[in-house]
Amino acid sequence: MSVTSGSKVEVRLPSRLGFEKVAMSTAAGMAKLMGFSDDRIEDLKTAVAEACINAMEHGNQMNASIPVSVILSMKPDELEVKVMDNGTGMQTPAPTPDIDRKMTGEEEARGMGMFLIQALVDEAEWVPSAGNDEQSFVRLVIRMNKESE
Amino acid sequence: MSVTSGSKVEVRLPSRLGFEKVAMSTAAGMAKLMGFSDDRIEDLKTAVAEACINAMEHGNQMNASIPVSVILSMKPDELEVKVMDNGTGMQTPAPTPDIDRKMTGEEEARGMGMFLIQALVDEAEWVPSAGNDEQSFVRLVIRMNKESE
Amino acid sequence: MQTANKVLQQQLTCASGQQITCLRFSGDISSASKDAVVGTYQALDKASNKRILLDFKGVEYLNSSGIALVIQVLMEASKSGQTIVICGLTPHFTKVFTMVGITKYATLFSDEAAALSSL
Amino acid sequence: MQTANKVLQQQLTCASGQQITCLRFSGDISSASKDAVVGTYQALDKASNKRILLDFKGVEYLNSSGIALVIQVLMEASKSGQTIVICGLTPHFTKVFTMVGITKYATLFSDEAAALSSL
Ligand SMILES: Nc1ncnc2c1ncn2[C@@H]1O[C@H](COP(=O)(O)OP(=O)(O)O)[C@@H](O)[C@H]1O
Ligand SMILES: Nc1ncnc2c1ncn2[C@@H]1O[C@H](COP(=O)(O)OP(=O)(O)O)[C@@H](O)[C@H]1O
Repeated sequence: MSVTSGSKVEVRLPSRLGFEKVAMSTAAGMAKLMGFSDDRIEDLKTAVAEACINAMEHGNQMNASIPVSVILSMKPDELEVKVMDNGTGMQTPAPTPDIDRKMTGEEEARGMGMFLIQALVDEAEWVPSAGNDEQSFVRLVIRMNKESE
Repeated sequence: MSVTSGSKVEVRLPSRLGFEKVAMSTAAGMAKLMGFSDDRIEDLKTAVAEACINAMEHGNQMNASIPVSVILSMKPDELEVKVMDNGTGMQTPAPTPDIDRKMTGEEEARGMGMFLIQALVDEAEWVPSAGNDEQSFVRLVIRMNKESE
Repeated sequence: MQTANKVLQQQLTCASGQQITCLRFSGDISSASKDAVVGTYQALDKASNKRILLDFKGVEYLNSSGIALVIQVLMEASKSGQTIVICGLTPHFTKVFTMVGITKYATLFSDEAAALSSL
Repeated sequence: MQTANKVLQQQLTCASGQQITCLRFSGDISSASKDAVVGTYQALDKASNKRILLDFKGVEYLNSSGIALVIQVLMEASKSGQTIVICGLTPHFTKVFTMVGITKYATLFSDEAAALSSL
Protein backbone atom coordinates (compact mmCIF):
# COMPACT_ATOMS: atom_id res chain seq x y z
CA MET A 1 0.00 0.00 0.00
CA SER A 2 1.16 3.53 -0.58
CA VAL A 3 1.73 5.72 2.42
CA THR A 4 0.28 9.17 2.10
CA SER A 5 2.75 11.33 3.93
CA GLY A 6 1.96 14.77 5.22
CA SER A 7 -1.14 13.57 7.03
CA LYS A 8 -1.55 14.50 10.67
CA VAL A 9 -3.87 13.16 13.35
CA GLU A 10 -4.16 14.91 16.70
CA VAL A 11 -5.71 13.45 19.83
CA ARG A 12 -6.24 15.32 23.09
CA LEU A 13 -6.71 13.47 26.39
CA PRO A 14 -7.49 14.59 29.91
CA SER A 15 -4.56 14.19 32.34
CA ARG A 16 -6.11 11.21 34.05
CA LEU A 17 -4.42 7.83 34.36
CA GLY A 18 -6.02 5.26 32.11
CA PHE A 19 -6.58 7.67 29.21
CA GLU A 20 -3.10 6.88 27.90
CA LYS A 21 -4.80 3.70 26.63
CA VAL A 22 -6.95 5.81 24.30
CA ALA A 23 -3.78 7.40 22.87
CA MET A 24 -2.31 3.90 22.46
CA SER A 25 -5.34 2.89 20.39
CA THR A 26 -5.10 5.98 18.20
CA ALA A 27 -1.38 5.52 17.65
CA ALA A 28 -1.88 1.82 16.88
CA GLY A 29 -4.62 2.67 14.38
CA MET A 30 -2.38 5.20 12.63
CA ALA A 31 0.60 2.82 12.52
CA LYS A 32 -1.59 0.03 11.17
CA LEU A 33 -2.89 2.37 8.47
CA MET A 34 0.73 3.01 7.45
CA GLY A 35 1.41 -0.73 7.31
CA PHE A 36 3.68 -1.16 10.34
CA SER A 37 4.09 -4.72 11.61
CA ASP A 38 2.30 -5.86 14.75
CA ASP A 39 5.49 -6.00 16.82
CA ARG A 40 6.49 -2.47 15.84
CA ILE A 41 2.96 -1.37 16.78
CA GLU A 42 3.43 -2.95 20.23
CA ASP A 43 6.68 -1.01 20.65
CA LEU A 44 4.92 2.20 19.66
CA LYS A 45 1.97 1.57 21.98
CA THR A 46 4.20 1.13 25.03
CA ALA A 47 6.30 4.19 24.12
CA VAL A 48 3.18 6.33 23.61
CA ALA A 49 1.63 5.11 26.88
CA GLU A 50 4.77 5.95 28.87
CA ALA A 51 5.08 9.35 27.20
CA CYS A 52 1.42 10.16 27.96
CA ILE A 53 1.72 9.06 31.60
CA ASN A 54 4.82 11.26 32.03
CA ALA A 55 3.05 14.20 30.38
CA MET A 56 0.08 13.75 32.75
CA GLU A 57 2.18 13.22 35.89
CA HIS A 58 5.29 15.34 35.51
CA GLY A 59 4.08 17.85 32.89
CA ASN A 60 0.47 18.52 33.83
CA GLN A 61 0.78 17.53 37.52
CA MET A 62 -2.23 15.22 37.16
CA ASN A 63 -4.55 18.21 36.67
CA ALA A 64 -7.29 16.38 34.72
CA SER A 65 -8.49 19.58 33.08
CA ILE A 66 -5.15 20.17 31.34
CA PRO A 67 -5.08 18.07 28.19
CA VAL A 68 -2.18 16.04 26.85
CA SER A 69 -1.93 16.48 23.08
CA VAL A 70 -0.62 13.70 20.91
CA ILE A 71 0.23 14.67 17.34
CA LEU A 72 0.80 11.79 14.94
CA SER A 73 2.44 12.76 11.64
CA MET A 74 2.83 10.40 8.71
CA LYS A 75 6.09 10.97 6.90
CA PRO A 76 7.59 8.96 4.07
CA ASP A 77 8.50 5.64 5.72
CA GLU A 78 8.16 6.92 9.26
CA LEU A 79 5.62 7.92 11.86
CA GLU A 80 6.45 10.82 14.15
CA VAL A 81 4.58 11.22 17.44
CA LYS A 82 4.76 14.32 19.61
CA VAL A 83 3.34 14.09 23.12
CA MET A 84 2.89 17.58 24.52
CA ASP A 85 2.22 18.84 28.02
CA ASN A 86 2.05 22.16 29.87
CA GLY A 87 5.10 21.62 32.10
CA THR A 88 8.63 22.93 31.71
CA GLY A 89 9.83 19.63 30.28
CA MET A 90 12.89 17.45 30.26
CA GLN A 91 16.02 17.08 28.27
CA THR A 92 17.38 13.95 26.63
CA PRO A 93 18.95 11.56 27.66
CA ALA A 94 16.79 9.38 29.86
CA PRO A 95 18.20 7.70 32.96
CA THR A 96 19.05 4.01 32.41
CA PRO A 97 17.50 1.83 35.10
CA ASP A 98 19.95 -0.33 37.06
CA ILE A 99 18.17 -3.50 38.13
CA ASP A 100 20.89 -4.39 40.66
CA ARG A 101 20.52 -1.04 42.41
CA LYS A 102 16.73 -1.38 42.28
CA MET A 103 17.01 -4.81 43.92
CA THR A 104 19.09 -3.43 46.78
CA GLY A 105 16.78 -0.46 47.20
CA GLU A 106 19.51 2.06 46.27
CA GLU A 107 17.35 3.10 43.32
CA GLU A 108 13.56 3.46 43.24
CA ALA A 109 11.72 0.54 41.63
CA ARG A 110 9.95 2.97 39.29
CA GLY A 111 11.68 5.29 36.83
CA MET A 112 11.81 3.18 33.67
CA GLY A 113 9.44 5.10 31.42
CA MET A 114 11.93 7.28 29.58
CA PHE A 115 14.36 4.38 29.25
CA LEU A 116 11.67 2.19 27.67
CA ILE A 117 10.60 4.93 25.30
CA GLN A 118 14.19 5.33 24.08
CA ALA A 119 14.72 1.60 23.84
CA LEU A 120 11.51 0.89 21.90
CA VAL A 121 11.44 3.60 19.22
CA ASP A 122 13.97 4.60 16.58
CA GLU A 123 14.30 8.19 17.78
CA ALA A 124 13.28 9.86 21.04
CA GLU A 125 13.96 13.47 21.88
CA TRP A 126 12.70 15.51 24.84
CA VAL A 127 12.20 19.17 24.08
CA PRO A 128 11.65 21.49 27.07
CA SER A 129 9.20 24.36 26.88
CA ALA A 130 10.70 27.34 25.09
CA GLY A 131 8.91 29.61 27.58
CA ASN A 132 5.87 31.80 27.00
CA ASP A 133 3.01 29.55 26.03
CA GLU A 134 5.16 26.96 24.30
CA GLN A 135 4.46 23.41 25.35
CA SER A 136 7.16 20.92 26.28
CA PHE A 137 7.08 17.67 24.38
CA VAL A 138 8.71 14.37 23.64
CA ARG A 139 9.15 13.51 19.98
CA LEU A 140 9.17 9.84 18.99
CA VAL A 141 9.85 8.33 15.60
CA ILE A 142 9.33 4.78 14.36
CA ARG A 143 10.57 3.83 10.91
CA MET A 144 9.39 1.24 8.45
CA ASN A 145 11.56 -1.89 8.10
CA LYS A 146 13.49 -1.20 11.28
CA GLU A 147 13.72 -3.40 14.28
CA SER A 148 13.60 -1.70 17.66
CA GLU A 149 16.96 -3.00 18.80
CA MET B 1 -14.77 -0.42 37.38
CA SER B 2 -15.91 3.08 38.07
CA VAL B 3 -16.54 5.32 35.10
CA THR B 4 -15.16 8.79 35.46
CA SER B 5 -17.70 10.91 33.70
CA GLY B 6 -17.03 14.38 32.42
CA SER B 7 -13.89 13.29 30.59
CA LYS B 8 -13.50 14.25 26.95
CA VAL B 9 -11.17 13.02 24.26
CA GLU B 10 -10.90 14.80 20.94
CA VAL B 11 -9.34 13.42 17.79
CA ARG B 12 -8.82 15.34 14.55
CA LEU B 13 -8.34 13.56 11.24
CA PRO B 14 -7.56 14.74 7.73
CA SER B 15 -10.47 14.32 5.29
CA ARG B 16 -8.86 11.40 3.55
CA LEU B 17 -10.48 8.00 3.19
CA GLY B 18 -8.87 5.42 5.42
CA PHE B 19 -8.33 7.78 8.34
CA GLU B 20 -11.80 6.91 9.64
CA LYS B 21 -10.05 3.75 10.86
CA VAL B 22 -7.94 5.87 13.22
CA ALA B 23 -11.13 7.37 14.67
CA MET B 24 -12.55 3.85 15.03
CA SER B 25 -9.49 2.86 17.09
CA THR B 26 -9.80 5.92 19.31
CA ALA B 27 -13.51 5.38 19.87
CA ALA B 28 -12.94 1.69 20.59
CA GLY B 29 -10.22 2.56 23.10
CA MET B 30 -12.50 5.01 24.87
CA ALA B 31 -15.44 2.59 24.96
CA LYS B 32 -13.18 -0.18 26.28
CA LEU B 33 -11.94 2.14 29.02
CA MET B 34 -15.56 2.68 30.03
CA GLY B 35 -16.18 -1.05 30.13
CA PHE B 36 -18.44 -1.49 27.08
CA SER B 37 -18.77 -5.03 25.77
CA ASP B 38 -16.97 -6.10 22.61
CA ASP B 39 -20.15 -6.29 20.55
CA ARG B 40 -21.23 -2.77 21.57
CA ILE B 41 -17.72 -1.60 20.65
CA GLU B 42 -18.16 -3.14 17.17
CA ASP B 43 -21.45 -1.26 16.79
CA LEU B 44 -19.76 1.98 17.81
CA LYS B 45 -16.79 1.43 15.48
CA THR B 46 -19.01 0.98 12.43
CA ALA B 47 -21.15 4.00 13.37
CA VAL B 48 -18.08 6.20 13.91
CA ALA B 49 -16.51 5.04 10.63
CA GLU B 50 -19.66 5.84 8.66
CA ALA B 51 -20.03 9.23 10.36
CA CYS B 52 -16.40 10.12 9.62
CA ILE B 53 -16.67 9.06 5.97
CA ASN B 54 -19.80 11.20 5.57
CA ALA B 55 -18.09 14.16 7.26
CA MET B 56 -15.11 13.79 4.88
CA GLU B 57 -17.18 13.26 1.72
CA HIS B 58 -20.34 15.32 2.15
CA GLY B 59 -19.20 17.81 4.80
CA ASN B 60 -15.59 18.57 3.87
CA GLN B 61 -15.87 17.64 0.17
CA MET B 62 -12.82 15.37 0.50
CA ASN B 63 -10.56 18.39 1.01
CA ALA B 64 -7.80 16.59 2.94
CA SER B 65 -6.67 19.78 4.62
CA ILE B 66 -10.02 20.29 6.37
CA PRO B 67 -10.04 18.14 9.51
CA VAL B 68 -12.90 16.04 10.79
CA SER B 69 -13.17 16.43 14.58
CA VAL B 70 -14.43 13.59 16.70
CA ILE B 71 -15.29 14.49 20.29
CA LEU B 72 -15.82 11.58 22.65
CA SER B 73 -17.45 12.47 25.97
CA MET B 74 -17.80 10.06 28.88
CA LYS B 75 -21.07 10.54 30.69
CA PRO B 76 -22.53 8.47 33.49
CA ASP B 77 -23.37 5.16 31.79
CA GLU B 78 -23.07 6.49 28.28
CA LEU B 79 -20.56 7.56 25.68
CA GLU B 80 -21.42 10.48 23.43
CA VAL B 81 -19.59 10.96 20.15
CA LYS B 82 -19.81 14.09 18.01
CA VAL B 83 -18.40 13.94 14.50
CA MET B 84 -18.01 17.45 13.16
CA ASP B 85 -17.36 18.79 9.67
CA ASN B 86 -17.25 22.15 7.88
CA GLY B 87 -20.28 21.56 5.64
CA THR B 88 -23.81 22.81 6.06
CA GLY B 89 -24.97 19.48 7.43
CA MET B 90 -28.00 17.25 7.43
CA GLN B 91 -31.11 16.77 9.42
CA THR B 92 -32.41 13.56 11.02
CA PRO B 93 -33.94 11.15 9.95
CA ALA B 94 -31.75 9.06 7.71
CA PRO B 95 -33.15 7.39 4.57
CA THR B 96 -33.92 3.68 5.07
CA PRO B 97 -32.33 1.59 2.34
CA ASP B 98 -34.71 -0.60 0.35
CA ILE B 99 -32.85 -3.70 -0.77
CA ASP B 100 -35.55 -4.61 -3.30
CA ARG B 101 -35.25 -1.24 -4.99
CA LYS B 102 -31.47 -1.49 -4.85
CA MET B 103 -31.67 -4.91 -6.56
CA THR B 104 -33.76 -3.53 -9.40
CA GLY B 105 -31.50 -0.51 -9.77
CA GLU B 106 -34.29 1.94 -8.81
CA GLU B 107 -32.17 2.98 -5.85
CA GLU B 108 -28.39 3.41 -5.75
CA ALA B 109 -26.48 0.50 -4.20
CA ARG B 110 -24.76 2.93 -1.83
CA GLY B 111 -26.53 5.18 0.68
CA MET B 112 -26.64 3.03 3.79
CA GLY B 113 -24.31 4.94 6.07
CA MET B 114 -26.84 7.05 7.96
CA PHE B 115 -29.21 4.10 8.25
CA LEU B 116 -26.49 1.94 9.79
CA ILE B 117 -25.47 4.68 12.21
CA GLN B 118 -29.06 4.99 13.43
CA ALA B 119 -29.53 1.25 13.63
CA LEU B 120 -26.32 0.58 15.56
CA VAL B 121 -26.30 3.24 18.26
CA ASP B 122 -28.84 4.16 20.93
CA GLU B 123 -29.24 7.75 19.76
CA ALA B 124 -28.25 9.50 16.53
CA GLU B 125 -29.00 13.10 15.74
CA TRP B 126 -27.78 15.20 12.83
CA VAL B 127 -27.33 18.88 13.64
CA PRO B 128 -26.82 21.25 10.68
CA SER B 129 -24.41 24.16 10.91
CA ALA B 130 -25.97 27.10 12.74
CA GLY B 131 -24.23 29.44 10.29
CA ASN B 132 -21.22 31.67 10.88
CA ASP B 133 -18.31 29.44 11.80
CA GLU B 134 -20.42 26.80 13.53
CA GLN B 135 -19.67 23.27 12.41
CA SER B 136 -22.33 20.77 11.45
CA PHE B 137 -22.19 17.48 13.29
CA VAL B 138 -23.78 14.13 13.98
CA ARG B 139 -24.18 13.22 17.63
CA LEU B 140 -24.15 9.53 18.58
CA VAL B 141 -24.80 7.95 21.95
CA ILE B 142 -24.20 4.39 23.14
CA ARG B 143 -25.41 3.38 26.58
CA MET B 144 -24.21 0.76 29.03
CA ASN B 145 -26.31 -2.42 29.35
CA LYS B 146 -28.24 -1.75 26.18
CA GLU B 147 -28.42 -3.92 23.14
CA SER B 148 -28.34 -2.17 19.80
CA GLU B 149 -31.66 -3.50 18.61
CA MET C 1 -4.64 5.19 2.81
CA GLN C 2 -6.81 2.35 1.59
CA THR C 3 -5.24 -1.04 1.22
CA ALA C 4 -5.23 -2.92 -2.05
CA ASN C 5 -7.19 -6.15 -1.94
CA LYS C 6 -5.96 -9.56 -2.80
CA VAL C 7 -8.77 -11.83 -3.92
CA LEU C 8 -8.14 -15.56 -4.01
CA GLN C 9 -10.27 -17.58 -6.40
CA GLN C 10 -10.89 -21.27 -5.87
CA GLN C 11 -13.17 -24.06 -7.15
CA LEU C 12 -14.80 -26.04 -4.34
CA THR C 13 -17.16 -29.00 -4.28
CA CYS C 14 -20.37 -28.82 -2.23
CA ALA C 15 -21.81 -31.73 -0.24
CA SER C 16 -24.29 -32.19 -3.08
CA GLY C 17 -21.41 -32.74 -5.48
CA GLN C 18 -21.96 -29.45 -7.28
CA GLN C 19 -19.09 -27.09 -8.00
CA ILE C 20 -18.96 -23.65 -6.38
CA THR C 21 -16.60 -20.78 -7.14
CA CYS C 22 -15.15 -19.24 -4.03
CA LEU C 23 -13.88 -15.65 -3.92
CA ARG C 24 -11.86 -15.00 -0.79
CA PHE C 25 -11.47 -11.36 0.13
CA SER C 26 -8.94 -9.89 2.51
CA GLY C 27 -7.84 -6.54 3.91
CA ASP C 28 -10.30 -3.66 3.61
CA ILE C 29 -13.54 -3.79 1.64
CA SER C 30 -14.41 -0.15 1.03
CA SER C 31 -15.01 2.28 -1.83
CA ALA C 32 -11.50 1.46 -3.08
CA SER C 33 -12.45 -2.21 -3.60
CA LYS C 34 -14.56 -1.94 -6.74
CA ASP C 35 -12.05 -3.88 -8.85
CA ALA C 36 -11.58 -6.52 -6.17
CA VAL C 37 -15.28 -7.12 -5.58
CA VAL C 38 -17.22 -6.18 -8.73
CA GLY C 39 -14.28 -6.61 -11.08
CA THR C 40 -13.39 -10.10 -9.88
CA TYR C 41 -17.03 -11.16 -10.06
CA GLN C 42 -17.49 -9.75 -13.57
CA ALA C 43 -14.39 -11.54 -14.82
CA LEU C 44 -16.06 -14.90 -14.06
CA ASP C 45 -17.84 -16.60 -16.93
CA LYS C 46 -21.54 -16.41 -16.08
CA ALA C 47 -22.49 -19.74 -17.65
CA SER C 48 -19.84 -21.85 -15.95
CA ASN C 49 -19.96 -20.15 -12.55
CA LYS C 50 -23.56 -20.66 -11.44
CA ARG C 51 -22.78 -20.77 -7.72
CA ILE C 52 -20.47 -18.28 -6.06
CA LEU C 53 -19.32 -18.20 -2.44
CA LEU C 54 -18.06 -14.84 -1.16
CA ASP C 55 -15.74 -15.48 1.78
CA PHE C 56 -15.12 -12.53 4.12
CA LYS C 57 -13.05 -14.43 6.67
CA GLY C 58 -9.85 -12.53 5.91
CA VAL C 59 -11.51 -9.11 5.84
CA GLU C 60 -10.33 -6.70 8.52
CA TYR C 61 -12.50 -3.69 7.72
CA LEU C 62 -15.78 -3.38 5.89
CA ASN C 63 -17.87 -0.25 5.49
CA SER C 64 -21.12 0.73 3.79
CA SER C 65 -19.37 1.55 0.51
CA GLY C 66 -17.93 -1.96 0.54
CA ILE C 67 -21.35 -3.44 1.29
CA ALA C 68 -22.74 -1.46 -1.66
CA LEU C 69 -20.26 -3.30 -3.90
CA VAL C 70 -21.55 -6.62 -2.57
CA ILE C 71 -25.10 -5.49 -3.37
CA GLN C 72 -23.99 -4.64 -6.90
CA VAL C 73 -22.66 -8.18 -7.31
CA LEU C 74 -25.95 -9.59 -5.96
CA MET C 75 -27.87 -7.49 -8.45
CA GLU C 76 -25.83 -8.63 -11.46
CA ALA C 77 -25.83 -12.25 -10.29
CA SER C 78 -29.59 -12.19 -9.86
CA LYS C 79 -29.99 -10.94 -13.44
CA SER C 80 -27.81 -13.71 -14.81
CA GLY C 81 -29.34 -16.47 -12.71
CA GLN C 82 -26.31 -17.08 -10.52
CA THR C 83 -26.61 -18.00 -6.83
CA ILE C 84 -24.51 -16.07 -4.33
CA VAL C 85 -23.81 -17.31 -0.81
CA ILE C 86 -21.73 -15.53 1.78
CA CYS C 87 -19.53 -16.82 4.59
CA GLY C 88 -16.90 -15.73 7.06
CA LEU C 89 -18.64 -12.61 8.36
CA THR C 90 -18.11 -11.74 12.02
CA PRO C 91 -21.24 -11.75 14.21
CA HIS C 92 -21.23 -7.94 13.95
CA PHE C 93 -21.22 -7.92 10.15
CA THR C 94 -23.72 -10.78 10.02
CA LYS C 95 -26.00 -8.39 11.91
CA VAL C 96 -25.16 -5.50 9.59
CA PHE C 97 -25.78 -7.55 6.41
CA THR C 98 -29.09 -8.67 7.89
CA MET C 99 -30.04 -5.08 8.79
CA VAL C 100 -29.58 -3.87 5.22
CA GLY C 101 -31.61 -6.78 3.84
CA ILE C 102 -28.88 -8.71 2.05
CA THR C 103 -30.25 -11.93 3.56
CA LYS C 104 -33.24 -11.61 1.21
CA TYR C 105 -30.90 -12.23 -1.72
CA ALA C 106 -28.03 -14.28 -0.32
CA THR C 107 -27.75 -16.90 2.42
CA LEU C 108 -25.18 -16.19 5.10
CA PHE C 109 -23.15 -19.09 6.52
CA SER C 110 -20.83 -18.82 9.49
CA ASP C 111 -17.93 -20.42 7.65
CA GLU C 112 -16.93 -22.25 4.51
CA ALA C 113 -17.61 -25.72 5.93
CA ALA C 114 -21.15 -24.74 6.90
CA ALA C 115 -21.75 -23.30 3.43
CA LEU C 116 -20.41 -26.33 1.57
CA SER C 117 -22.26 -28.87 3.68
CA SER C 118 -25.67 -27.32 3.06
CA LEU C 119 -25.29 -26.72 -0.67
CA MET D 1 -10.21 4.89 34.78
CA GLN D 2 -7.96 2.11 35.92
CA THR D 3 -9.46 -1.33 36.27
CA ALA D 4 -9.42 -3.22 39.53
CA ASN D 5 -7.45 -6.44 39.34
CA LYS D 6 -8.62 -9.89 40.14
CA VAL D 7 -5.75 -12.11 41.20
CA LEU D 8 -6.31 -15.85 41.21
CA GLN D 9 -4.16 -17.85 43.58
CA GLN D 10 -3.46 -21.53 42.98
CA GLN D 11 -1.14 -24.29 44.23
CA LEU D 12 0.51 -26.21 41.41
CA THR D 13 2.92 -29.13 41.28
CA CYS D 14 6.11 -28.86 39.23
CA ALA D 15 7.60 -31.73 37.18
CA SER D 16 10.10 -32.17 40.03
CA GLY D 17 7.22 -32.82 42.41
CA GLN D 18 7.71 -29.54 44.26
CA GLN D 19 4.82 -27.25 45.01
CA ILE D 20 4.62 -23.77 43.45
CA THR D 21 2.22 -20.96 44.28
CA CYS D 22 0.75 -19.40 41.17
CA LEU D 23 -0.59 -15.83 41.12
CA ARG D 24 -2.62 -15.18 37.99
CA PHE D 25 -3.08 -11.52 37.14
CA SER D 26 -5.65 -10.07 34.77
CA GLY D 27 -6.79 -6.72 33.43
CA ASP D 28 -4.39 -3.80 33.79
CA ILE D 29 -1.15 -3.90 35.74
CA SER D 30 -0.34 -0.26 36.41
CA SER D 31 0.20 2.14 39.30
CA ALA D 32 -3.29 1.22 40.54
CA SER D 33 -2.27 -2.42 40.99
CA LYS D 34 -0.14 -2.14 44.15
CA ASP D 35 -2.62 -4.16 46.22
CA ALA D 36 -3.05 -6.76 43.52
CA VAL D 37 0.65 -7.31 42.90
CA VAL D 38 2.58 -6.38 46.05
CA GLY D 39 -0.34 -6.90 48.42
CA THR D 40 -1.18 -10.38 47.16
CA TYR D 41 2.49 -11.37 47.33
CA GLN D 42 2.92 -10.00 50.86
CA ALA D 43 -0.15 -11.87 52.08
CA LEU D 44 1.56 -15.18 51.27
CA ASP D 45 3.39 -16.89 54.12
CA LYS D 46 7.09 -16.64 53.25
CA ALA D 47 8.10 -19.97 54.80
CA SER D 48 5.48 -22.10 53.07
CA ASN D 49 5.58 -20.36 49.69
CA LYS D 50 9.17 -20.77 48.57
CA ARG D 51 8.40 -20.86 44.86
CA ILE D 52 6.04 -18.38 43.22
CA LEU D 53 4.89 -18.25 39.60
CA LEU D 54 3.59 -14.90 38.38
CA ASP D 55 1.26 -15.55 35.42
CA PHE D 56 0.59 -12.56 33.13
CA LYS D 57 -1.44 -14.46 30.55
CA GLY D 58 -4.69 -12.64 31.35
CA VAL D 59 -3.09 -9.19 31.46
CA GLU D 60 -4.32 -6.78 28.83
CA TYR D 61 -2.21 -3.74 29.66
CA LEU D 62 1.07 -3.40 31.49
CA ASN D 63 3.11 -0.24 31.95
CA SER D 64 6.35 0.79 33.65
CA SER D 65 4.58 1.52 36.95
CA GLY D 66 3.20 -2.01 36.88
CA ILE D 67 6.65 -3.40 36.09
CA ALA D 68 8.00 -1.45 39.08
CA LEU D 69 5.57 -3.39 41.28
CA VAL D 70 6.92 -6.65 39.91
CA ILE D 71 10.45 -5.47 40.73
CA GLN D 72 9.31 -4.68 44.26
CA VAL D 73 8.06 -8.25 44.61
CA LEU D 74 11.37 -9.60 43.24
CA MET D 75 13.25 -7.50 45.77
CA GLU D 76 11.23 -8.71 48.76
CA ALA D 77 11.30 -12.32 47.53
CA SER D 78 15.06 -12.19 47.10
CA LYS D 79 15.45 -10.98 50.72
CA SER D 80 13.32 -13.80 52.04
CA GLY D 81 14.89 -16.50 49.89
CA GLN D 82 11.85 -17.13 47.70
CA THR D 83 12.18 -18.01 43.99
CA ILE D 84 10.03 -16.07 41.52
CA VAL D 85 9.37 -17.27 38.00
CA ILE D 86 7.25 -15.48 35.43
CA CYS D 87 5.08 -16.77 32.59
CA GLY D 88 2.42 -15.69 30.15
CA LEU D 89 4.09 -12.52 28.88
CA THR D 90 3.55 -11.62 25.24
CA PRO D 91 6.68 -11.53 23.06
CA HIS D 92 6.58 -7.74 23.39
CA PHE D 93 6.58 -7.76 27.18
CA THR D 94 9.14 -10.58 27.26
CA LYS D 95 11.37 -8.14 25.40
CA VAL D 96 10.48 -5.28 27.76
CA PHE D 97 11.14 -7.36 30.92
CA THR D 98 14.48 -8.41 29.42
CA MET D 99 15.37 -4.78 28.57
CA VAL D 100 14.89 -3.63 32.15
CA GLY D 101 16.96 -6.53 33.48
CA ILE D 102 14.28 -8.55 35.25
CA THR D 103 15.71 -11.71 33.69
CA LYS D 104 18.70 -11.37 36.05
CA TYR D 105 16.37 -12.08 38.98
CA ALA D 106 13.51 -14.17 37.55
CA THR D 107 13.30 -16.74 34.77
CA LEU D 108 10.70 -16.02 32.09
CA PHE D 109 8.72 -18.94 30.63
CA SER D 110 6.40 -18.66 27.65
CA ASP D 111 3.53 -20.35 29.47
CA GLU D 112 2.55 -22.24 32.60
CA ALA D 113 3.30 -25.66 31.12
CA ALA D 114 6.83 -24.62 30.16
CA ALA D 115 7.39 -23.22 33.64
CA LEU D 116 6.13 -26.30 35.48
CA SER D 117 8.01 -28.79 33.33
CA SER D 118 11.37 -27.17 33.95
CA LEU D 119 11.01 -26.64 37.70
N1 LIG E 1 6.96 15.18 30.38
C1 LIG E 1 7.81 15.41 31.39
N2 LIG E 1 7.90 16.63 31.96
C2 LIG E 1 8.74 16.86 33.00
N3 LIG E 1 9.55 15.93 33.54
C3 LIG E 1 9.52 14.69 33.03
C4 LIG E 1 8.67 14.36 31.93
N4 LIG E 1 8.87 13.06 31.63
C5 LIG E 1 9.78 12.59 32.49
N5 LIG E 1 10.19 13.57 33.34
C6 LIG E 1 11.19 13.45 34.44
O1 LIG E 1 12.01 12.33 34.19
C7 LIG E 1 11.95 11.41 35.26
C8 LIG E 1 12.06 9.98 34.78
O2 LIG E 1 10.89 9.63 34.06
P1 LIG E 1 10.53 8.12 33.85
O3 LIG E 1 11.77 7.42 33.38
O4 LIG E 1 9.37 8.02 32.94
O5 LIG E 1 10.19 7.56 35.28
P2 LIG E 1 9.03 7.95 36.31
O6 LIG E 1 7.99 8.72 35.57
O7 LIG E 1 8.55 6.63 36.80
O8 LIG E 1 9.72 8.76 37.36
C9 LIG E 1 10.64 11.71 35.97
O9 LIG E 1 10.64 11.33 37.33
C10 LIG E 1 10.54 13.22 35.80
O10 LIG E 1 11.31 13.90 36.77
N1 LIG F 1 -22.04 15.06 7.28
C1 LIG F 1 -22.90 15.28 6.27
N2 LIG F 1 -22.99 16.52 5.71
C2 LIG F 1 -23.83 16.74 4.69
N3 LIG F 1 -24.62 15.80 4.14
C3 LIG F 1 -24.57 14.55 4.64
C4 LIG F 1 -23.73 14.22 5.73
N4 LIG F 1 -23.91 12.92 6.01
C5 LIG F 1 -24.82 12.45 5.15
N5 LIG F 1 -25.22 13.43 4.30
C6 LIG F 1 -26.22 13.30 3.20
O1 LIG F 1 -27.02 12.16 3.43
C7 LIG F 1 -26.95 11.26 2.33
C8 LIG F 1 -27.05 9.82 2.82
O2 LIG F 1 -25.88 9.48 3.52
P1 LIG F 1 -25.50 7.97 3.70
O3 LIG F 1 -26.69 7.25 4.15
O4 LIG F 1 -24.33 7.89 4.60
O5 LIG F 1 -25.12 7.42 2.28
P2 LIG F 1 -23.97 7.86 1.24
O6 LIG F 1 -22.96 8.64 2.00
O7 LIG F 1 -23.48 6.56 0.75
O8 LIG F 1 -24.66 8.69 0.19
C9 LIG F 1 -25.63 11.59 1.64
O9 LIG F 1 -25.63 11.22 0.29
C10 LIG F 1 -25.57 13.10 1.85
O10 LIG F 1 -26.34 13.77 0.88
